[in-house]
Amino acid sequence: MTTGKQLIKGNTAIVEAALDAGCRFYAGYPITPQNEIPETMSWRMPEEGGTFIQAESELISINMVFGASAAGARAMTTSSSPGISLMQEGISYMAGCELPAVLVNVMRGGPGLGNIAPSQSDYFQAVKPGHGDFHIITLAPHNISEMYDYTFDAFDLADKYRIPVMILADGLLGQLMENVELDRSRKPALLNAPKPWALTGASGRKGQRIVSLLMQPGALEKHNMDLNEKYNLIKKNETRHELAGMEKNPEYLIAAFGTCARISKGTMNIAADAGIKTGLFRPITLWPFPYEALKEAAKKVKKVFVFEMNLGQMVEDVRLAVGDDSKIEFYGRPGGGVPTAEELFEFIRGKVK
Amino acid sequence: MTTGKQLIKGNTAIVEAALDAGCRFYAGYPITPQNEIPETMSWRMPEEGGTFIQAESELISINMVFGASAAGARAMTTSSSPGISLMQEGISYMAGCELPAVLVNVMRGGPGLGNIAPSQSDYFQAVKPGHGDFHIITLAPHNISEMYDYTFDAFDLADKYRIPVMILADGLLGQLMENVELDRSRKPALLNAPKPWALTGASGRKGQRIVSLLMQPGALEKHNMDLNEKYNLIKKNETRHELAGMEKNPEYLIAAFGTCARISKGTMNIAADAGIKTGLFRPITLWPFPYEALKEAAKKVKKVFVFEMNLGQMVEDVRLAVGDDSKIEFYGRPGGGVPTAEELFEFIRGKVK
Amino acid sequence: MKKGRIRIDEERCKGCLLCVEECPKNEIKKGGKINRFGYTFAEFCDNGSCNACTLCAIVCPDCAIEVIEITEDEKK
Amino acid sequence: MKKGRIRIDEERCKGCLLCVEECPKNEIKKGGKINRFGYTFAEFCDNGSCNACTLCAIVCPDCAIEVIEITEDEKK
Amino acid sequence: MAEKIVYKKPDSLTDKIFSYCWGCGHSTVHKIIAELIDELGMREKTIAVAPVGCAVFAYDFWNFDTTEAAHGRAPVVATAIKRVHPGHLVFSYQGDGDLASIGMAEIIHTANRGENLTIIFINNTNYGMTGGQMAPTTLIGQKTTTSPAGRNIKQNGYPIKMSEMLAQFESVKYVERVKVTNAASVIKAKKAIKKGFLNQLNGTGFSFIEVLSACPANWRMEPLAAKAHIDGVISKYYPVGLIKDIK
Amino acid sequence: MAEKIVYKKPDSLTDKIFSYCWGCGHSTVHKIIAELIDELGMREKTIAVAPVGCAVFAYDFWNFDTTEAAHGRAPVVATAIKRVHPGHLVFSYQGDGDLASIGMAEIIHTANRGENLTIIFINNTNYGMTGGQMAPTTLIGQKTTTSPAGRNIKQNGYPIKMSEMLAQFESVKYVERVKVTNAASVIKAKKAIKKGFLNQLNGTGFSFIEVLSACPANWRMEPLAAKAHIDGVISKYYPVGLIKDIK
Amino acid sequence: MIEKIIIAGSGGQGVLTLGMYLAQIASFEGKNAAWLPAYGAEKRGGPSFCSLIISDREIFSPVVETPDTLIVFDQRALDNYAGKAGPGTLVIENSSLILEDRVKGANKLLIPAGEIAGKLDEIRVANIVLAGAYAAAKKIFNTENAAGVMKEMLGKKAVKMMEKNLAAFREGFAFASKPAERI
Amino acid sequence: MIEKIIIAGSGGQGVLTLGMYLAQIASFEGKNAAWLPAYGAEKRGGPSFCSLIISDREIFSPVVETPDTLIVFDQRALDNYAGKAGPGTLVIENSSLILEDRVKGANKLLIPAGEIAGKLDEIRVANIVLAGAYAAAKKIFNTENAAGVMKEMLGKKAVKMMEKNLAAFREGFAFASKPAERI
Ligand SMILES: Cc1ncc(C[n+]2csc(CCOP(=O)(O)OP(=O)(O)O)c2C)c(N)n1
Ligand SMILES: Cc1ncc(C[n+]2csc(CCOP(=O)(O)OP(=O)(O)O)c2C)c(N)n1
Ligand code: SF4
Ligand code: SF4
Ligand code: SF4
Ligand code: SF4
Repeated sequence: MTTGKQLIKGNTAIVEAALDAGCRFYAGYPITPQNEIPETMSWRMPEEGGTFIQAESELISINMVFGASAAGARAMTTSSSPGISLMQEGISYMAGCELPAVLVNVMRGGPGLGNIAPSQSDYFQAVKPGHGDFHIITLAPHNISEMYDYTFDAFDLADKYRIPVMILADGLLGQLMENVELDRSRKPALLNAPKPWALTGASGRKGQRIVSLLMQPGALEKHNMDLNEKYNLIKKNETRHELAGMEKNPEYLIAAFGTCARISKGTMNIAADAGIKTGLFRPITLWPFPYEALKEAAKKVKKVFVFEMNLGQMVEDVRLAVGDDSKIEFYGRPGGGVPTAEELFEFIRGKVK
Repeated sequence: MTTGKQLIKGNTAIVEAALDAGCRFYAGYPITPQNEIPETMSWRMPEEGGTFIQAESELISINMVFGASAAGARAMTTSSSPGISLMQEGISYMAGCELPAVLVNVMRGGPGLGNIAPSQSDYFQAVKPGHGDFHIITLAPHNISEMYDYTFDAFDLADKYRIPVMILADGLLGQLMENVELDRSRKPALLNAPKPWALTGASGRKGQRIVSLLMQPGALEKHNMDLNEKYNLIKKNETRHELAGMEKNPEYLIAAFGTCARISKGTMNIAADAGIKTGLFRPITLWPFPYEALKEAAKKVKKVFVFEMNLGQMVEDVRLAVGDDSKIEFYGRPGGGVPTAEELFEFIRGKVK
Repeated sequence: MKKGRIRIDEERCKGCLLCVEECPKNEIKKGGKINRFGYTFAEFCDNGSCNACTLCAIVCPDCAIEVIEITEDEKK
Repeated sequence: MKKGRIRIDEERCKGCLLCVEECPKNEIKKGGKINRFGYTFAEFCDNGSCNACTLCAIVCPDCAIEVIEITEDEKK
Repeated sequence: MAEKIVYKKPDSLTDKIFSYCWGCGHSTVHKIIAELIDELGMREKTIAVAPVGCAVFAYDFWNFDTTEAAHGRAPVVATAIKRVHPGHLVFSYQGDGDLASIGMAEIIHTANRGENLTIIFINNTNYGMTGGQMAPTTLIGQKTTTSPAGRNIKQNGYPIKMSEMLAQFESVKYVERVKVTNAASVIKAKKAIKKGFLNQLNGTGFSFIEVLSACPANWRMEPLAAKAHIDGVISKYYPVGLIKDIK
Repeated sequence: MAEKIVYKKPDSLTDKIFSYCWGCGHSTVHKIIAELIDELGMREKTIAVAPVGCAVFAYDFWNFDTTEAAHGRAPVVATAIKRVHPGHLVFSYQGDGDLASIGMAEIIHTANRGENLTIIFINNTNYGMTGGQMAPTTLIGQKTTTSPAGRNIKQNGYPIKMSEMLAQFESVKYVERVKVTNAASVIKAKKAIKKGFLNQLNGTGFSFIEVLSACPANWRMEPLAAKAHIDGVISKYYPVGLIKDIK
Repeated sequence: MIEKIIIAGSGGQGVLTLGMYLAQIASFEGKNAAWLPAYGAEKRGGPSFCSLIISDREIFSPVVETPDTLIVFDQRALDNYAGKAGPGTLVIENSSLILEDRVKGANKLLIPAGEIAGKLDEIRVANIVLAGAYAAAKKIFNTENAAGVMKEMLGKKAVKMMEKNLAAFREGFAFASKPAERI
Repeated sequence: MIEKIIIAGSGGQGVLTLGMYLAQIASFEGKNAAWLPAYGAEKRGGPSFCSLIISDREIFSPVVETPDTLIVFDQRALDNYAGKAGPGTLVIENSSLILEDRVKGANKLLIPAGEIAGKLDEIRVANIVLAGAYAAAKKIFNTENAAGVMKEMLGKKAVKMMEKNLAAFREGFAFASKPAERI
């Protein structure tokens, strides 16, 4: 081949990233549009000497991941929207028990059974999951390289903070094949870092426990406070975003994540051709949301256009960041509708003239 | 008895309200602190000629409620935090299928198993449930009369808009007994309103269906748009709040819901004694959140104090309403901590001097 | 002996050939034409031996076969 | 015949009396005192018939009984 | 000479062409259910619960009331409907992924409670709709998209025999396994489902009919080969016939 | 004269006093498990999975590694742990609400996969922790806080016999039902659990031990009455003894 | 007026019932009452606890931090809750089950409620003995009402139980009315 | 350059493989490629569809609304996608399975790919016949590369299948190179 590029599907990229990151436990249940992940895992994981289990439900998937993580393994599960809803209790338990793991949601249209088209309508559930005061880190890739890179990084992040990390993708990113050059030479930084909290047998020590139940008066409150400190640390250290086109002092900013962000990049070109300068703010971590960076960027523009494949979810975080609703214009396509770059441009043009 | 007042427990008030509202199907699974609900239902429901089923899990509860509602019955289930997480898929299906029902969350401390103390840490999950673009109406009572009244009203609201309605209570409101005078003479307005969409057998007509799966291109997007119109109508018609103490032109506003709101009323008295005038903004519907009313109220004060029994959830909606973060001061107790009126007052005093 | 014939709905037939295998009289065969879904639908041979036994219709998954019984007005 | 005695942990004992029912020698009885959890704990009678059979300890749910076997140094 | 139509599409089917693959067992079972509803005169008093699986589209084809249920939860949805409308004919129709995998708890508790329901269980030994993944019913050695080397006892255990398992419950009144590979077996299958419906109508209680059903698409077989596979292989592991019948 | 301690608290127990009610079967079973872990010399290579139920506090008492599991999910948590540490002794310990109600799918699929695990199932015919509600194991006619008129077959079905049901699965190697009402039965129970542990250590596979266990608090009985209730009533419906044993 | 009460003991002693009984009397007398139990994980023998606020104004915060009255049924309850007693708190102790008194200060009423109930041949009415003692000590109720409410609460059981309960109340009341007994 | 392609047919015809094949050639030639399948609910016999964008710039939106080239395998595909063809769209139809042509306008290539493949005794290579036709019509690839990529993609199957595939490609290419065949 003349280029080092390889044609790879988003779902496959996630599998390879997990294996490269040292994930050796995968449990998952079929659901469109992410079936290639369990299907590929079913033979790739044994090749790498790890455990693949086709769980009999998403409840079983997430609770197996709980167990594998408690035992010290790097573990992952993947699903799509309805399946992720079924994992909410398990995710809350993992957060309470401070167990690292990587969860992937290849979103489809909802609510209910909905359809299997790409969608971003689980933003809310991703950034505000489960019951109780907790957070998980959520990363939103917008191309196939990032499906690989973010999944790879997610395992280190999870171990570093003992926290579940979610990759929030969608049917388009899962099914899309792009020819990309993956850097597969990286080594996961924390793969061999000790996990003194993990259950490996009480060798030379007292028995230890993984628990989220804290019944002593004040104990749970303290635990929540400790978790909150960790969350603040993550906010400080790990908040990530991409800011594009600001060098041209644009009058307008587009805020979008994932698939909508990549389409918006096309929109920027169209707008530039039409003489409208736009910048793009793309949150990479949806939690922690890059409020500060967006606030700064928004100060420099007249308007912030928020584009989502839903009826307005991230826009709430954008509003919290920007603080001035009159600056914000939202356009969203729910239920599996994927906007075109042209369509988004038309929306912008309608609002700026 | 000299007063018409009766000593009644919050959980029991919910049962009686449901029965008075014509609820004739209840399925529920035990979980503290709401066990009195299924326990009382187990004999009260048969007395009223309805169906009580002790579901074998919360998944079964919610899906039984789905079925009963699809069949045209007024149906309810109740649980506490972890159990509500398990219902997220089912709630999303009900929203997608536009099925009315009443769901009760008697919140406890989280995440995970947490503890069984009162908490408000499921605000996020209540107002942003499940996968997909949808909403449910959420009502937050703050005393035992309201445990009755809001539950009673919830059934009509649910039928009126074909939407699940959640009562968001907590362990304190569930376990508390107060002597209250319940107005049990009310008749549920829509109990006998026809439900032409319900499955009752295709008598004299074609078969009809209850579905959330819409695979035809554009069909789900249209469905989402239709749902959104309904949501806008609900926002317009049903947004409810209580505003107290504004007649004295207070300098400060407290924003709190449920248990925290009732405690805040004590704080208002203490503050008044100390010469600090405060008002109280209490959202009754958490979704739809009374943004406009809060915005107006906030304009009249120097600061808005947000009190929650969590680490800051409703405060995001308060910030969206108020639009000026410098005005907002948040104090929260997570993990089952219940603040005292004095404690909240100390916080206020610390911020205003 | 009864006489009969069948009508195969060309749109519904998916050409699975279960009816062909079922028919005791070999009265059905794989056809030569495709329908708008791309299926090569089955054809009734009409060799006169069909006795309206309905076995083909019973086995047809797609409800593509209607069976008609033909009765002579006067018995001989 | 073996000789023995038992030690009942007054804090652990909840007074369920399973040991009393179990002891073949009637060497355990319901006590008269309560512990700090409010339980009326069991008492060893010490009538000299205990043979360290351990049945009481085996049945005790709360691990409140320790059984001690007493061996005479020289056998007679 | 007079012509009489002796076999035609039943009224309880809509005109919509089945969206299932050629030779798919779902089509056959949909058809016989519709015929039975016609024959029993119950079209106006039937409420069906569709699964998540290929048959999620059942409501496109049946001309009686039908609801969706979340994946695996059809039996409890049906339970609630039946308790609300005890005089109606209520049944759930579920695939093996839906019923035997994610829906295991629901079917067992429903059976154990002895709900007066009829359950139609379509066993095609894989997950049809999502592309042929392994199911709890997948045969030993069977290659699927998630068992590319064949189902392996050590990793995945033995194929679950739902009928035999449910028949153990005292509250379960009738269990039969049938297939729909030729006209004779279709007639038997129809008889079994009819019995399941009648049991419900006369209050006998919980009935369970398992249908061995072809999935030519995911088995990567032509329909006739798929039929032969059921007759020759699948029904060896899952023998057809009456398993339990209590009055 | 020499004194020798012939029975004492095992090392695998912490010093914490059991928080269970007087005469509660959990205490007894916790104790014999700890004794066995001592006897097998496995304290440093054991990982236990506690349920949600009264025994959620097991980790306060066992001095070996223990994790919580969400209500009913202990068997799949244990499965993952065992797959990650195949050389360790891994068991789940679950009540009847946990295992037979909300956790039905998990126990069945784990059993059917034939995971090399030991499951200890504490059957006290009700939900202890939440205040004595009806469980799938509640006896016919038994009054509980959610069956105030007694469990009724028509509404709730028959009490589920988990042991008999699981023994049907080919991958299940050993099933025994025991009780812990007197010293003799405690000794038998201990032997059964030991066999379950040894089966795992020598790779035989899935073992399931059901323990009939007293819940004096919710039965509203004194411990001696509760013991008699097991011997006289409960073990009539749930007979103790070996149910399945395959090498 | 506002009266905040904490009642603590163990399961089976009638701790919650005592709280509810006092709440019912208050309600009958036209006051507001807010009763809140602790619902622990342990059952019989485990700790049992409730709090009660009686007031003629609206009760906002139903949680009692510093009680006006603390009623303890046994040693463990005393161990756990003695710390809640402030300088103004009246502590009523069921001395029958107290091994070691921990409360310093003057405002204390020790009453052998268990023994008194035992003498009535009904150990279960010890809680009502304490109710009587409370009524005498705090004088916020009309004792006539206490009897009426008791009958109402007993419902069908009144036929069998009313007499013993009434006697228990009276004994408690009488005991607490003797000034000498208060330390 | 940017080239947007829609390929439609039915399951089993090699629709997705054709798209991937063209994407691989583009990638080999240093271009960017974005391939996207439709993943419907129906399997064999059901509709099959993919889109492909080839560009020497970054591809932002992988969804093709108006294709530069539309390749249809059968009548149903034509029925469903004819509407997507704009005035500038080249429509390549497998005339072997077309009953009724619906496309108006000049830019159209009808090729009996099924029959050509049939003559090669391997009906499964009809998709490669269409690939050849596409290559000839659009001339964005070097045909040498097409052969190299084909070998790579076939992998172990190349031994058995390379020849037939190559022949199919050539036949398609040759057919489409004859100007007369284009309508
Ligand atoms: C909660 C959830 N998990 C997974 C899916 C994806 N899904 C749809 S159908 C199906 C399996 C269907 O298989 P089966 O029940 O055997 O029916 P068949 O399609 O073979 O008739 C799955 C896993 C889903 N829709 N919801
Ligand atoms: C998802 C969820 N549902 C319900 C509960 C409440 N809950 C805690 S323990 C329990 C039942 C315990 O009963 P069992 O398993 O029989 O154990 P026991 O307490 O009798 O030992 C329940 C329902 C919970 N914690 N989580
Ligand atoms: S059985 Fe039906 S679908 Fe199959 S070939 Fe015959 S007519 Fe066509
Ligand atoms: S060891 Fe045996 S004899 Fe001694 S007290 Fe215990 S049961 Fe009785
Ligand atoms: S995939 Fe299988 S089960 Fe689904 S319609 Fe096709 S043949 Fe039938
Ligand atoms: S409630 Fe029952 S199971 Fe729980 S500790 Fe008490 S006796 Fe044991």
